[in-house]
This record gives sequence, structure tokens and C-alpha cells, in this order.
Amino acid sequence: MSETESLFQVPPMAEQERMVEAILFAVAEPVTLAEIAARLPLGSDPAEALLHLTRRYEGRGVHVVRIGDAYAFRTAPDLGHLMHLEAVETRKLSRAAIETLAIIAYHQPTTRAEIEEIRGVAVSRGTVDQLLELGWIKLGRRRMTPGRPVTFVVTEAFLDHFGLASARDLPGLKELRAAGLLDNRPVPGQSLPDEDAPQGDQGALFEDEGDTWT
Amino acid sequence: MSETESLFQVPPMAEQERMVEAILFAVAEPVTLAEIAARLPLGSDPAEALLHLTRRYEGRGVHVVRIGDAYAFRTAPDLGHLMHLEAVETRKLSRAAIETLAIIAYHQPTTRAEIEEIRGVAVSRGTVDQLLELGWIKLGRRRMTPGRPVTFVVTEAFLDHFGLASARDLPGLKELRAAGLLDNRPVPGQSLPDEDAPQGDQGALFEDEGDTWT
Amino acid sequence: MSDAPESWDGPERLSPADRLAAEALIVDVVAEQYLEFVEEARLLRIELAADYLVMAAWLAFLKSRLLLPPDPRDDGPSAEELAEHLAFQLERLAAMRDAGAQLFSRDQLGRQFFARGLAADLTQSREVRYTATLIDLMRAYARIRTRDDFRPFVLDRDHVYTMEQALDRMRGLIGSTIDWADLTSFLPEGWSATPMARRSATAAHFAAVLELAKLGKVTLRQGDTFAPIQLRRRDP
Repeated sequence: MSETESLFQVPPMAEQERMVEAILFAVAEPVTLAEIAARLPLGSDPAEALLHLTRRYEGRGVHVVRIGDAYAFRTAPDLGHLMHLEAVETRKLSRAAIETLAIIAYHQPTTRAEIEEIRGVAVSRGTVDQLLELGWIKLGRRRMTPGRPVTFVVTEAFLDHFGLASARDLPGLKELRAAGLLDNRPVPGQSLPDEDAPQGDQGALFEDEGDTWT
Repeated sequence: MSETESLFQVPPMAEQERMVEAILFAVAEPVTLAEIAARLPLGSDPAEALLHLTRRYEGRGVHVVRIGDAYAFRTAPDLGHLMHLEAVETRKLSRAAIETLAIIAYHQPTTRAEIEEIRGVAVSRGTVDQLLELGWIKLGRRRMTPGRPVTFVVTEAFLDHFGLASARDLPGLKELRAAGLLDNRPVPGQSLPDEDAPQGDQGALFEDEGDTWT
Repeated sequence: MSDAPESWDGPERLSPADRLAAEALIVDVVAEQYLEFVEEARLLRIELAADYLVMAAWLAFLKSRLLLPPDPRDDGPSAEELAEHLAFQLERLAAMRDAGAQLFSRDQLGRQFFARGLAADLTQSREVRYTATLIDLMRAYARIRTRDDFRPFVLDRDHVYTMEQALDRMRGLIGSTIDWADLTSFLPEGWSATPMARRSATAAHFAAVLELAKLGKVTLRQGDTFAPIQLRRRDP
């Protein structure tokens, strides 16, 4: 028996499961495994407790869902009609916003220029703003290409909203990738900046200008 | 057999229990039997379903409790201590604080005098203290100028909170403009400049800061 | 059923010239119809989505490429390559539209499934936590900087190195550049001290050597994106 276990009483697994149940029930937002662990007594096994809990709620009116590396209770989708009073009437997204969101989700991290390349039209100001404000996209790392453009990625709130455990679970992702439709293909006669170019010395001349290019 | 029962398929009791479970979970306040009945299919027996549900949650991490003549899920009293961390009230940062934070993020390392110069108003001690307490800013090196003023820089916790990989990932002014953040929504009582107004020296202004973020 | 693919004389059995001719014909017909449609829509004052117009422009361009005999000196992309890329773009856009539609046909939070409604019922030990989002931060910064736009116009010339100055300077220096040398090594002393001065001097010298290259006095090269720009005297 390790010192930790002898010093602290580790509750039995059934009790740990109760604790995880109480924590997940208490909040509306997904809770990460690390956050759960921080609340459980030392020596607990939150992953194991979560597994038990998930099984217990299979087929019930609420169940445990995974969102990124976090977990939450959500009502079973087949019972949605009972909650019509709670249903939130969200502003309908424009076609442009839906396309932009899909492009970011399937091509992430992606830049504004790439979104425009795929859509064939300029991305209107406000479209990206709207998606940012919904909390469905956020800024990713800057791309190490000329201009160091910011990239966009989808958020945990996006996954939560669409009931996705991870971005890998996007519908049709594998097929699209296999069909080469997620490749970045340059327009004939124009070369794309080489993204695998060594990045070590690129700052030499334009080091300070990074932010002023758009 | 009554006419109602023959006309409508009454779901089995297990299904009714699932429904009550989902309703109690999703509704934002305690629900009365009458309210539950109104949501369930005709011919259901909410009292019976509620009884089953209450029994099912006996000894679990959450319970079905009666509050007046309404019902709700509540954390099991013995697990209340797990929720201590949860009992937080979130408040938006004041405008002075968010502006000060923004200036530090974009200009770091920066001194109080510089913040005041950019904001055009004095920075109250409380504002800086608040940001320090939040762990979003910290003291940087002293500036090697007369008086050797302290400088402020943003912290790891700041990057974490705002989902940034580094302070370099903050969008530049042109990107803010492109995202519609500069002119779509004027702050009440403050007019923002026309989109087409000459922007000549704004780029130059911003350019100077390139070096200061790393 | 299984022998269908073998018996089918697909485009790959055609000679490249035949294929191009066939594709040209198809594109021609499609382009014609498309342009007619756009024109009609315009006459009917139907508001066309911008991508329709982009497509029309693409097709018109492609058609012109296909109709004109290829210029042997033109090393630009062939009409065939352009047609292929257009097909890829269309397919990719359609795929993204479809993906968007699929996304929104999923069960959604707050519509088909719900989060805990009573999440705020925890009242023990209340702690105030301040929060702000990235949007708040960016808005705040944008607000401050926009305010600055109103400052009276002044010329900040302290750190500005003009192209004329740089040109004068470089004219005197190029004689000694027999070997390749980095542009940055030509910056005047004292002009690397502050970022503003360094940038201004760099830009001015860059413009100056471009001018000298145009006059045939120097040769410029750059190994790669972001690589140092190098120059060498060009002997007449």
C-alpha cells in the first residue's frame, strides 16, 4: 500500500462515481477530467468513475457525453420535443456564415485567405465576427507564411453545440479527406507559399512587420 | 379502456420515467406535477414516473427533492463540499480594467505612464491591482529610464484564459478591422470613425509596436 | 455489371488533343449557358450571389483560353489545368456546403438536447470571479486605437530615412560590392537602434536597391521566403 493511500482514505469506486455524478450534474458547461480530478479526494480514479457513470446512464433520459477532453450530462436527443419551452430560438445563420464555419471546422487551422479561396468570394466582415461571438470559432496560431496571418479553429463550445466528441468526429471527414477535398491545391500558375519551409531564419528582414500585414 | 388511451399510444412507465428525468434536468426551475403532466404524452402518469425516478436516485450523487409543490434535482447533501469551487459568481471586467489589460497585452512590457498616455486617462491603482490579483499581469523588468519605472507584462494564465498560444497571436489592428470589430458596433456615446476615413497614419502607429511583443 | 468499367471507353482512352477538344466543347456549352443565365438574371434584376458572378468570370476566362490557339511562348497554365482546377474548386465548395448542411442537420444543444437548466443553484461560499473574453479584449484595444485616429495630424519624421537619402548612399557604396552581401549590412550606423528607425532605413534601402536594379547597376537575389535579400554589383 503506498503512502498516499495509507494517509488519505480513497473512497470506494461507487462513491467516486457518485462524486463525479454530482459534479457533472451541478454545472451546465463541460468539465475536464483534470477539473474533476482536482475535486475528488487524492488517489481517486476519475476516468474509471466516469466510465462507470457513462454506462449507468446509457439509455436514460440524460446521459454523459464527451466534448473534447471534457464531459457533461446532456438530455437524450430523442426527448428534445419535451423541452420545446426551453428551446432557444437562435438567429438563423446566413449561408455565408454556415459555409465559413464548415470550412473552418474541416480545414482548421485555416486563414481568412484560404476561406476566401474555397468560397470564391470575400468573407464579409461580420461573418467571422458573428462566429467568434457565438463562441464557435477562436483564433489559432499564426501561420508561418508571409504576413503571418492569424488562423481560425473551432472551439469546445462548437463541439458541444453539435454533439461532437472531437473535431475528428465531424460528419464525412474521412471521406472528404480521402477524396482529396481537404487538400490545399494551388491555382495553376500560382504557387502557394511553402508551409514547410524552414522557419528559423525567416525573421531576418521582416521580423517586426508581422502584425501589420493582412 | 378510455377513449384517450385507445387513441394515443401511452409510453411504457420506463419511458415516462426517462422523460421526467430529462425534464427535471433541463428545466431551469423546480417543476410542478401539473407542469410535468403538461409535457408528457396524454395518458401518462407523472406522479408514478416521478416516484420511480426518486427511488432510482436514492443514494446517488444527486437526488430528486420536493420544494413546495415542485420537484428538482439537487446535489446529495453529503457531496456539497465538492461544489465549493463551483460556487463562483462571474462578473465582467470593468471597462478600465479591460482597456488596461488590452494595452499591456499589445504593448508589453509597458509602464503605468505609457498605459496612461495611450488610454488618455489616469490608471487607478485598483485597476492594476485587480489585474495582478487575477493573475493576468505581472511585473516585468524595470525600464532603464529615469525613475526606473516597473513594467507590466501578461502572464501564462492570461494566455490560457484567452486561448492564445502566445501574445503574438493577438490580431493586429487591420485584422480587428477585417473582423468587423473596429466599426460595426460603435460604443454608445462614442462615435467611431468612418470606414472610409483616411487611415494613413494608423498603420504607422501600430507598426511601432511590433517589436515589443515577444 | 462488373464488366462495365472495362468496356467503357472513358476520356482516358482519348488522345490528349481529343480530350482537350471534348473538354473545350463542354466548357464552351456550359459557359455559354451560364453566361446567358447570368445575363438573364441581370435583366430580371435578380440579385445574384457573388459566387455566381465569380463563376461567370471564371467560365468566360476559361472559354477565352480554350478558344484561342495556345501561345507557344506562354508558359502559364494550360486551359486544361485551369479546367481541372475549376472542377476541383467547384467540387470542394459543394462538399463544404454539404458539410455545413450536415452539421446543421445534427442534433443541436438547446434544440434537440439540453444542458442542466438549474446549473446556478449552488449557493455555498460565493466567490466573485472576473471574466472577459478575447472579443472584449480586442474590442477594448480597437476602441483605444480608434480614438487615437483623431489626434491632429503631425509628421513624425525623427526616425524616417527617405528613399532619396538611401539612393544617394547606395550609389556611393555599390562599387565595392563584388561579392554577394546582405542588404541589412548596408544600413547606416545608428539606424538599427530603434525598431522604427531600423524599419524605415530598411525600407528606404530596399526601395533604393530596387531602383538601382532597375537601372542595371546591381543584381538582387533572395534564397527563400523571408530569407535575407542579397545584392551584388552588376558589371556592365
